[in-house]
This record gives sequence, C-alpha cells and structure tokens, in this order.
Amino acid sequence: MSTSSPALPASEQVRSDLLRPLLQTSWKFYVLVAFLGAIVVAALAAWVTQMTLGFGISGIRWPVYWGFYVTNFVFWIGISHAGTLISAILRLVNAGWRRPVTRCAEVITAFALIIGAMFPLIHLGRPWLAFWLFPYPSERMIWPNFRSPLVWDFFAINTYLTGSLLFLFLPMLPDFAIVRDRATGMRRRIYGVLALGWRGTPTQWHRLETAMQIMAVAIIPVAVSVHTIVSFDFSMAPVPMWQTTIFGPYFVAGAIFSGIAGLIIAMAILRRVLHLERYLHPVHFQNLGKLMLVMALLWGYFVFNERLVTYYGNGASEMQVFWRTQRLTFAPLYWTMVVCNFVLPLVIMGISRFRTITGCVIASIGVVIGMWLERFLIIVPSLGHKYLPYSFGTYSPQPVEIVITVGTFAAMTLLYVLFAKFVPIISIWELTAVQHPSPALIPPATAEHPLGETHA
Amino acid sequence: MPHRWGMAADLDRCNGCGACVVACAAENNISTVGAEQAALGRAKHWIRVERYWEGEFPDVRLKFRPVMCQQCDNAPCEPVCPTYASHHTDDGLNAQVYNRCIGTRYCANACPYNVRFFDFFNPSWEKPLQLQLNPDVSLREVGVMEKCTFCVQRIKAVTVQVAAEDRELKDGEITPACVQSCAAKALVFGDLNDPESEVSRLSHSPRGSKLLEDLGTLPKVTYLPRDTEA
Amino acid sequence: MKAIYGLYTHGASAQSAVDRLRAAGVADKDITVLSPEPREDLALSHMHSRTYMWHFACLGGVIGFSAATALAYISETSWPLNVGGLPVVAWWPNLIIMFELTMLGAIVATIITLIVSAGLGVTRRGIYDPEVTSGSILVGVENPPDSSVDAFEQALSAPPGARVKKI
Amino acid sequence: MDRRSFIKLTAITGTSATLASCGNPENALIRFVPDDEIVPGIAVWKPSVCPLCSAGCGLTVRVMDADAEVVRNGQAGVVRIAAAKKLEGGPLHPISQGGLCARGQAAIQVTYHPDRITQPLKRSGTRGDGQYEAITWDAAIAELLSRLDALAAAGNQKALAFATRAGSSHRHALVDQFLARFGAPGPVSFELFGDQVLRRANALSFGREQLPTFDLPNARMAISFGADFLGTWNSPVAQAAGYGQMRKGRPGIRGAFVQVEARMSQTGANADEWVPATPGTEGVLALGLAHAILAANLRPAAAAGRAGTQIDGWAAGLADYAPAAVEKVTGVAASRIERIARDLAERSPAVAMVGGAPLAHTNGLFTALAVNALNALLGSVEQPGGLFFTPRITLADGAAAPAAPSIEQLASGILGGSNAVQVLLVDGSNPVFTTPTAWKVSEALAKIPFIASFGSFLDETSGMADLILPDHSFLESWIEAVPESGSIAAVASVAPPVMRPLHQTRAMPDVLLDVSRRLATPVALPWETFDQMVGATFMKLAPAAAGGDAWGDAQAQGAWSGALPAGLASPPSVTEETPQPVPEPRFDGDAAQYPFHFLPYPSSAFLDGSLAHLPWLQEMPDPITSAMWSSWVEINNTTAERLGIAQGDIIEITSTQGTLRAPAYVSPGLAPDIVAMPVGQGHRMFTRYATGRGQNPVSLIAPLTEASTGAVAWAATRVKIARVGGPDGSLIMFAGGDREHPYEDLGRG
Repeated sequence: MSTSSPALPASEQVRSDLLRPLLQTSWKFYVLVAFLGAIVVAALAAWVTQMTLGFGISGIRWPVYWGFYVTNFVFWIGISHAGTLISAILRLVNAGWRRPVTRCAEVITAFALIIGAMFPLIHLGRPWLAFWLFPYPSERMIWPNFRSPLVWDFFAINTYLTGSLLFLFLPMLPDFAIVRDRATGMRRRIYGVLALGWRGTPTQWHRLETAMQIMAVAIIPVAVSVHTIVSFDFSMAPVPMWQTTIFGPYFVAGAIFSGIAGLIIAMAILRRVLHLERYLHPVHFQNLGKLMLVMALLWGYFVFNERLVTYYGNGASEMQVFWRTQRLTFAPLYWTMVVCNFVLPLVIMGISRFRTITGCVIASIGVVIGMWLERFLIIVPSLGHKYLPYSFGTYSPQPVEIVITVGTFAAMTLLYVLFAKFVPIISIWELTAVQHPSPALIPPATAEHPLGETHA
Repeated sequence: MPHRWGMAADLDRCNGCGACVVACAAENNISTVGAEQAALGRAKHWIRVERYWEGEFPDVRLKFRPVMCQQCDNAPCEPVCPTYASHHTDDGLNAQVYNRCIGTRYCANACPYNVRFFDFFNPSWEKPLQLQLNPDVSLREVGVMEKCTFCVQRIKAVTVQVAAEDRELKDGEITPACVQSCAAKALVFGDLNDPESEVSRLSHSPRGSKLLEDLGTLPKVTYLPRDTEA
Repeated sequence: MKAIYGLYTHGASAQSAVDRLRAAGVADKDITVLSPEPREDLALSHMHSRTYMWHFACLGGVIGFSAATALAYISETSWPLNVGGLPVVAWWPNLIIMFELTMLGAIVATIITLIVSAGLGVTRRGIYDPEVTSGSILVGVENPPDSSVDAFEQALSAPPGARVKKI
Repeated sequence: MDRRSFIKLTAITGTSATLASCGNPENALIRFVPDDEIVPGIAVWKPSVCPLCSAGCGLTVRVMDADAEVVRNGQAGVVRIAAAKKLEGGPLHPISQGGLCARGQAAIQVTYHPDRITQPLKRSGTRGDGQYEAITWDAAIAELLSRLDALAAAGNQKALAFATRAGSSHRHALVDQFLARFGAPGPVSFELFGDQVLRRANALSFGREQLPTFDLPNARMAISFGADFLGTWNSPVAQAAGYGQMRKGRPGIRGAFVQVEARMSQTGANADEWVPATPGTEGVLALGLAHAILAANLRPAAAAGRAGTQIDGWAAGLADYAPAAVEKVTGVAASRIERIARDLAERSPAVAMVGGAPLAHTNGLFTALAVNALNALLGSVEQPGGLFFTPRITLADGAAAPAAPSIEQLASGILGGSNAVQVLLVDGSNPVFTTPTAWKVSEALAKIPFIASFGSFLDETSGMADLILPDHSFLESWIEAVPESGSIAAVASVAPPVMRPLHQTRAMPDVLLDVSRRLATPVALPWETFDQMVGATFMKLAPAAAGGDAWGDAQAQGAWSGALPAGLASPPSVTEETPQPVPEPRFDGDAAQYPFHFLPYPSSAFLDGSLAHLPWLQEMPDPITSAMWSSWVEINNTTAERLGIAQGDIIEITSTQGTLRAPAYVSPGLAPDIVAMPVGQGHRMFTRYATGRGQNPVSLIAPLTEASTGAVAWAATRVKIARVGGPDGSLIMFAGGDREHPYEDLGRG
C-alpha cells in the first residue's frame, strides 16, 4: 500500500497542476477562443441564413432528403459514446487506470451530445416548430406520434443527455469545492453555487459514490439504447441497405469506436497543451488503443456481415446501392472508409511498436474520418438509389452545410477549451483518493501494471 | 361503409404524353421552381411519367409508367412522422397535413416510391400567375413536405355534394386532375369498396399488379402492364 | 453557531481524534468529519447512515415507467390515428419510450435522493474550513456544550499534527 | 385549409413574399367595386377553345373569384374578378372528349403570364432591341390607320402583308376577307411543322386537301410512318383517346400498332414494333408493304383506286418494290416487311398514318402518296377503322384574297427588291424563329418600313414591330376554331369570353373590324363585331334538337357538331394532275463530310417553340429524356461511345448552314447515323422564361424544300458532330436513371 505511487504526484501537486489552467490564462487562450468562436458564429449565421432564405440553400434534394446534417447528427451522437459509456463501464469494473481519463471522456459525451442534438433541429424544414416533438398537453391533443423513430430519438437523447450531464456534474462537486475554497470574489461565489455546498462529510462521499454507481448502471443501457435508436432512424424505413436487424449493434459498436478515437485525440491534445504528462501516460493511450483495436475488428466484422448478407441476398435494389458504393460513384469514399476504419487501426494498434501516443492519434484521426464517411455512405447512396431508377439522384453539399459542419467541430473544440478553462479536466479528488485506497480498491495503472492489477 | 379510394393505371393506354403532370401542377398549386432549382433536384411533380429504356438499338422499347402517391394501406411514410402530419384517413388516403409538418423529411426517405416533395423555399408566383391558384388547395410554406393527395379537395367537394343530395355516389363522379386530363383514359379513379366500380374491376384484373408489391406496402394504385402481343 | 474542530493532515491522526471524541462521550451523529477525498481506508468514513438510494432509484424507475405507459396509452387513444397500418396502441414502439422514461426516472430519483440525503444545497451549513480542500481532514463538534469544550479541545489536540480551532 | 388561411397564405406569396402581412402592399391599394357577379368560393364552369395548336380542342374552364391587381383609369387597385382557374377538356366536345394535352393544360398561363403585353406599345429603341413605350389605343389605331391610309392613297394596297399562323377559323377567314377587300394579297402563313405536303397528297389521292381523321377505336391495326400522333401531330388529344380505345376499348380485341421512324418519338415508344427505316425511304417501305400485299394476293391492286393511280407502277404490282430491294433501300429486313404486310392485310380494318419527318424530305409528297395508296389498298379510306375527312364548314362568303407568296418568296422578294412591302401585320406567327437562316427572313423584315404586331408577347418577330396592338387572351375574348380533323362528323368550336380582360388589350378581330371601318376608304365588311361574324355561320347550322338554336347551344357547350346542311360544306378539292415520282431524297451536305442525318422535331412541350414561354411546360419533364428547361441533342449510345461522348457532354453540331453547341442525351432510341434535336428552345427574345435558354436547331436547317409543294424539307440536312467539352449543367433532367434494372450484371463480370 504505497502512498507515493511512482505514477502519480502527491496530492498538493495534483491540485496545483490541475488547477493551474483555471487560475492562469495566457493570451493564446483568448486567441484560440476568438478563432473558434468566429467559426461558431459563422456556422450560426449560416443556420440563420438557411432559415431565412429557405432550406433550398443546402444541397438536400429530391430524393436525397438527408445529407450532411443527418451524417453529422449520427457522427456526433456516435462520438458522444466515448465518454459516459466508457467511463461508466470502467467505473463499474473499477479499472484503476480510468481515473485521469473519465472526466475528459464524459465532457466529450456532454458536448458531442449537445452538438449532435442540434442537428435534428438544424435539419428541420421548420425548426421553429420543433417543440411539437415534445409531449406537452396541447389543446388539440395531437401529441407526438410515439410510433415514430424520431420521437424515440427525442426521448432517448433527452434521457442520455440528462444522464450524461449529471454523470459529468456529480463528480465535479468536490472539485468545485476545491476551486471555491481557493478562489476569491465573483469566482468564489459562482463556484460556491456550483459546489452545492459540498463539504466532504462521509455521508456526502458515500452518497456521491453510490449515486455514481447507480448512474453508471443506468447510463450504460441508455447509451446502448441511444445509438440503437439512432440506427432505428434508418432501419425502420424500407430503404435498400437500411432495413436490416444488424444496424442496432453495428451503430453502437461504431459509436464506441469513433468515441474512443475522439477521446484519444482529446486526451493527446490536453496532455500536450495542459502539460498533463504526469497524469495521462502512454499506458492510457495504449489501453484505449487496444480497446479501439477490438472495436475496429468488431466494425470490420459488422461491415463484412452487412455486405455478405446483401451480396448473397442479391436483391435488385440492395445491389444497386451495393455496387454504387463498392465500384461506382461512391467507391473512392467507401474504400477510404475501409482503410481508415479497419486497415489503419489494425496496423497501428495491432503492432505494439506503433502503439505510441502518436500512433494512437494517427489511428484515431483515421477512425474519426472513416466513421464520418461511414455515416455519409449509409445515408446518401441508399437514399439516392431507392427502388425506382427514374427517381435516382445524387447529392452534393452546399456551402451552408460545409460551414455548419466545420462549425460543429469548432464548437466542440471551443466548448472543450472553455470547459478545461473553468473546470479541472481531470477529477482532482478521484486522483488524490488513489493515495488512500480502501482495501477493496484497485491501484492505478502504472508502467509496471498497465491494467492496474491488484498489488499483491 | 366508408369509401376506399383507389386508382388503376392501364399502361396499355398510357402513351406518356405528360398531360397529367401539368394538370396536377395546375390543380394543386404546385409551384414551378425554375431552371436553377430544377437542376438542383427541387422540381416537384406529384405525378411523373417514368420512362425506362429496354434493349438496344434496333430492338429497343420504351416503357412509360405514371407514378404518383400510391396511397398505401401500410404506408411506410406514416409511422415515421413524429407529428402525425402524415397519417391514414378513414377513406384510405395517406393524408399529409401541411400545417402539422415540421419538415423532418423522414416520410420522403421512407417512401419507396419517392413521390414526396419538399418545399425548399416559400412558393412564389410571378404576378399575375398567382391568379390561377386553386383556392381549394392550400399553399405549402417553406419547409414542409407535399405530395399527391388524389385531389382530396375534389373528393371532398363531391362527397359533400352527394351527402347533401342524399344519394349514392356514382362511379366516375370524382376525377382527380390527372385522371380528368388523361385523353387515353389510362387512369381510372374510384371507390375500391364499391365492387361495381371500374377501378375495382381493374384492380382485380389478373393483369393487375402493384408497384414494388414485395415491400408489403399494400398500395392502392394498380398497374395494368402493357400487353406485349403484337 | 459555535464549534470546535481539529484539522489533520494524516488520516491516522484524524481517526484518533474521532476515537478520542467518542471516548469523551460524543455520539457519532454529533461528530463532524470532513475529508478532501473519500477515505474508505479509515473507520471514520463509515460514520454514515444506511442509504435507500438504490430503492429510490428503483422507485423513480417505476414512476418513469408508469408515466411513459400512461403517456403513450392516453395520448394514442385520445387521438386514435392510423399510421402505416400499425395498431393505435403499438406496444413494441411504446416499449422504447417506456424504457427511456424508466431510466430517466431512475436517474432523476437518484439525483434527488443524493441532494436530499447528502444535505446538498446551495447554502452551506455546519462546520467548514477551506483547508479541507487543501488536503486536511476536519474532525469537530458543533455547538459543543460549554461544559465539554475543554475536554473536546483536549481530545482534538491529542493526535500528532493537530491544529485545533474554535469558532 | 379554409379560405381565410388560404388568403393569408396567398398574401405571403408572390413578389410580396418577403414582406410581413402588416406591410402587405395589396392592403394599401384601392379596392374597386367588382364588375363580375360571382359568389366567392363557388366555382362556375364555362366552355372555351384551346388556341395553342390547330386541333381546336374544346375546353371547360373553372372560374372562381380572385383578387387581381389592375389599373383602372390610371389608378392602380385591386378588384375581385371572376378568374379562370383550371382548364379541362370539354367533356362533350367531339375532339377533346374530356381530355386535354399537357400544352392545353398550360394554356391558362398565357392569360396570366407576367410578361404579357398589357397595353399598346410603340417602338422607342432601335428595331429588335425590345425597347417600347406605352401609348393609348386611340394613338395606336390612329398610327395603324395612317399607315394603311397611306398605302390606299398611293394605290399601293398590295404592299400590305399579313403574317399569321396556319389554321382554320373565323379569325383566319376575317383576315382573309379584310385583305381581299383592302386589295392586299392573302395572309402569309408559315409553320415549320406544317402539313402542306400531306394536304397536297390527300388532295391528289382522295380529293381532299386536308388532314385526315383516324378511326382508331375501330382499327385492329395501325401503322404510322413518322407521325407523332400521340404527341404533337395533327389532333393529339382526339388521337390519344382513339388510341386508348384501340388498345383496350374492345373486349378481347387489342389493336396492334407499328411505328416507322428513325428516332423513337413519344408515339413510337408505344408501338408494339418500332421500325427504324433509313430517313427519306419511308415511302419506299410503304410501297414495299403494298407490294407484299399485292404479291400475296391479299388485296387486289384495284382496291387502291385513285390513290393507286398516283403511284408509278402500281397497276403492275410495284415490281420495283420487292422486299429484297426495299430492304436495301430502307434497311428494314425483307422478312419483316412481308410479316407486317400480312398483318396489315389480315388485321382488317387497318390504317396507315404518315406525318412528321418522312414528309419533311425532298421526296415528301411521294412518301405521302405511297402511304395514301397503301391505305386505299387496305380498304381503309372513309371506312370504319380507317381514315376519314372531317366535313368542313364554309366560313365566310366573299372574294378570297389572291394567293399569298410563301414566307421564303416574300423574304427573297423584299431583299431582291421585287416586292416592296410597306406594311406588315403579324398575328400569332414567329417566322424569324422558325424559318431556316438561309431564307433571311429577319433581314427582310428589317427592310419593311412599318410592322405592327397583334402579339401578346415580345418574341423574335414581334420584337421587330414598330407598333404592338396586344390581343386579348383566348379566355378574355370570343374564341372559335373549325377543326380540320379529329372528328368524323363536322365540328365547330366556339365560346364567349370566360373572364374580363386583365389588361388594356383588345381582341384582334375587333381591332381589325374597327380599322376596316375607320379607314379613309372603309373596307366593307358585313359584321360589326367578331361574334356577329361567328354567329352568322352558326345560325346557319342545324340545331341539335328541333326548334333549338345552334348558335346558343354551341356557346353553351363550346362546340357544334353534326351533319352539315347542303351548301355549307366545302366541296372536295379536285386535282387532276399526276405528280412526277421523286423517290430519291436529296440531302444537304456531303455524306462523307457530314455523316449524320439531322432530325429536328417538335418538342412535346413547345411544339415549334411558340409555347416556350409557359413555365409549366418548361418544367414538364420531356416524355423521352425527362429534360426540363433545356435543349439537348439525342445521339445513339453506340455512336456516342465511339465518339467518346457521355451523357450531358457538350457537343458541337455543324451543318452547311451553321453550328451550335448543346448537351448530349445518349439513348438507344435512334439510329446510329442520326442526331435529333427538339425545336422550341433557343429564343433570343421570348419572355423571362424562354429568353436565352438552350439552342434553336432551326438555325442548322438547310433551305431544301419538298419538290412539289415548296414546304421546308426540315429533315433533309446532314451534320457533323464533335465533342467540345464535359457537362456544363445545361441539361437538366428530372430522371436519375434510364433503365429499370441498371447494373444488374455488374456483379457477374
């Protein structure tokens, strides 16, 4: 039972390291925020323009009525699976190495979900009526149609968003208390409010940990359900290559896959920018990289399965889409996706020599690109080649969609930067708690014990 | 017994002239989108005459097939709509309530026939073209889906009239604009619940088939293929 | 409010202070312990009442489930529209709504239980010292009877490294 | 949707779409007291007549209230008018029989067109630049009168020319009467896709100088030589109705249909058998069929009667037209010729039709005579299931104007100085757009000192006018037609105005009558108004019921049909001459240098281009290509592959007359040595919807004419083609795919 684990600095050091970004601000921060903010403002302006001038300024057309927006929706909801799901699983299995990782993962969830949930609004023809999805008792009693997958989405995303925000927020309470006690003036008041009067009594600690356990138990099935329901948006419609039972697990696996990739990228940037080398070790990246390798294999298995079944079934309309993605118009995108999602992670993550932080980041960037393409290739070729060839059509995005898409990446980064500025990005109390493990707890991951096995 | 509206398209009569396409636009206030938007795939034709080449020169044939909303009994467009904008009426029509539509365009994706069209902009008519607009048909605002209604305004007008006169509906009394314009009488409209109606007779013809029948959408438009015997 | 408390940098000292207070006749419920992180390794951390949070979470789930069932059933039957040949009350799709609201109910109930049972609120009550968040464990007694203040002070000062404060 | 929300929605549309309802400019306008007695929301149906082609279909027009922005006494305001809302085929009309073609459906946009000329205009810029200033009707008519009076004063009445569309109606009769009595030559009518050749052939073969009517409902087989009778030719609505009946109107009997043409038209697409014969040899094929029938003794040669005598060697059994020989000329297999011939003879009654490109060769008359003889041989002339000639009503008594020169002669006369036309009146005709460049019609018109147009739109010809006297639309005026074909019984369509005029326009016949009275030397026409003239004819017709009133009934129903009283029917034309056979077509352009036949054809939407200004028709997908708002060049797919041309690529077509560039539509539906192009687009000036859109293939047509009638041989030009670039987006197609099962064999390769 070592109180001076070689992996982690002493508690005071932890606190000062992790609170530094909150208390010191360099000019680079302002430049970055201004830059990202400008892109976000441009994206919002693009959306307002779309609402004012009409949806026609987008590239959506008959019969490809979903394009970049829904691709982005599925993509960001997928990215959101990085955090809460991973962190909940790791919490439940009590993987010691999770401690520095969980919060930066959960933040991804919260923000990616907020951004993802924007897209159903952005893509609405009449976004000002979006509240009709909400089951409020209207005078005419036409409540939402519970048989519509979009209403399922509404409920699932709301539950997941609520859960994820709380899941993120709860372990922040003790950290807010830390900041509260070190800050002055206005800041002290704000963090005081955020800390909800946290003191640190045994009851509070116990209740918090119990609540986190319940949340972890609850959030895992919700996370699975969210992406299954997102897949239902497609698989409930009789569209070639959409109506398949594999979509649920396929989407969940893909979501976790892209989520891990997103997390690795975020962690690498945090490590570099906030100098968290002492907290985010290569071993964290290696562990996540191994997880990503598993997901790459799973993804490859699902794609193989999907393609084989289609090929063998040889249905005329399915084969339309099949050939269009594999050999015709969409082939370049399709094979790029395969390389990014399968070949690249398999080579980099599969060979231990390449499983460095740099290697993980390269593979992750590939996966993020590949998974975005995967969603695009699920949506556009199928919609463009639906049964009656007379009604075939193609889609190409217009500036408004590209600006909004770029804007969401900027928004994600901006929110992340601001979050890291105002909240310790690594849970301080969870790290310091490591130094006083209860007999039941498992020590953190170290170079010698990469998975955090119990010290004998 | 409620009515159950259906249509039959005799492809041996249809010659592909396109009169139904313009008749539909005229009756239903379908706005013309112009060349630029048409090039972007925004033209709205609630009814279209599909044409498919078969064979190679000189043994080449061209097949015409008018396609409008098939008014499916198991319509994939309906359950996916979150706001009930798309739902089934008692007389078997796939209603599209423009005022309830929030523009998810999900119904259009779910529709295997691609007969649903989105209003990408507010409709506009260069004055005084707007004087032609049919006051019985609502105009569709930007952001809503629209589609063939079997000219529900004509159905309503006649059924209300028939009820007021307290008599039975005569077969052929109701004609959607496309049916009315068709010189070759390729399109027949009527009540499928009336076993004596022309459309019932044609729907039960052994020649008849439904479009994409194997999807199980139970369309109410029957296609009678072109005979091949010379 | 009056209070007397000691701050300890070592867990063993804090535990010792608690033990001494107990010996001085203070009931567990009157001893205030504040720690900068959960100290499951120390006996003082287990001075909390049994929680029914799991039960409340389940109850929340049941409420969510019932609400979803009622919401789906009532709204579907009060406007019985046929869509795509599905039944007006279609339980398979409704199960999704029911599942999501069950989970939402459980999550919300957990949070409410946490806030209520952990005494969380925007205003802070009881003994507090900012040094707690700097790594010290606080052990103290609120509103000690005037007669016992000295005894408590003695008990709190005894462990090594103790810093005792009175307010 | 109820009325209230409708009105609200209409308020947000149109040019005021961006303005909030509170700032609706319509609310600021004065409301005039309505002229019409109309119950809001209640539809009334009124008869009318479709003016867009010469078929003369009857219409029934749905009329309801609408708020129109009008100018009254110089004050802009809003008035509730009875507005036409929808056109349908007249259900009781013998030609339209309740149906209506796409063009007829769109005709309502003529009335409400945003670029309609709303009041008399006087040219203010240079000729052809479209600059005009508004003037009053009094000034406009005074200007026209002064020009005509000047001619009369100089005794130079022959220097008045009148250009109009071909057709048969009281309007034409009135123009003819006016010109005759004024002392001017008859009207110059030119139609690119006119049917003079067939009329002439019918006069020779059957003694009837008119287009035939086909009794398709009773036919058991139809063979058409190039006639797009379901799309654009003759009386498409009546023919489509008959076609439907022929196919499926009789229990157990389905009429067979063979189409002979080198490029599959919309009509050809419906044929059971499509026979691509070498262009210009269709007549040879008809005689080959006749030969096979005669050789097999399926019919006696004498059955052809007078039509047979028009054909060289008919009585001898057409020895030169043995199937093997015909195969060499036409490219149609001998066995196929024999089979079709046997079918024609056995599936009696069978009817042969001819029209379109086969008659637009230098040997067109021969082709028409050959098909006529085949028809006669089949025993289908004036027989059930065959072809008929609609009895024609004599429209107006009086001296006919002397025969007019053709537009080609007129132009060359003006340019050559032999015909000093001083005043040209233009009504509904656009020869600048539809005549071959080599005729130099535009240059000739530029030399005429004064041109006045009655047109409702500024097109290439009206745009050269010095004075524009805009006509009412057909819905705003008395409209009538005396169809030449489409009904077995005699028919005359007529209808009173459906609605009040929207603009400051006047009906051209009434303007003409007004002018004739106000000339310094008045032209004595026996009618005060146009409807008087029309009524005079109808009052002579037999009423449907005893004691009835043919004039009143016709107005109520939109048409009169029945047996013609003696003396009112036009007599058959008697032509005794026998034409010289011209079986060999001539082509412009050397076959080595210009390897492709160029086949312009009337587009389904615009016919010869006169309808390109209607947005509904611009946006209607073409039946074959699905193209909208476009011009295109059809090219055979194997040829395209050989030349490296893909769908939408821009190709350059060059004839001896000129060159143009247009996107390619690659299709299997035409012979490898043909490029086809629809006529209709390529207007230099024709409203906001058609101006500058696409290309006009007429500019490539060589000035060859059919040998004996002088009609343009518009299918006799040869061209060469070259790919000049990739798709430029100018080919806008509605359809995504051309085949129902594309790529189905991709996986097996």
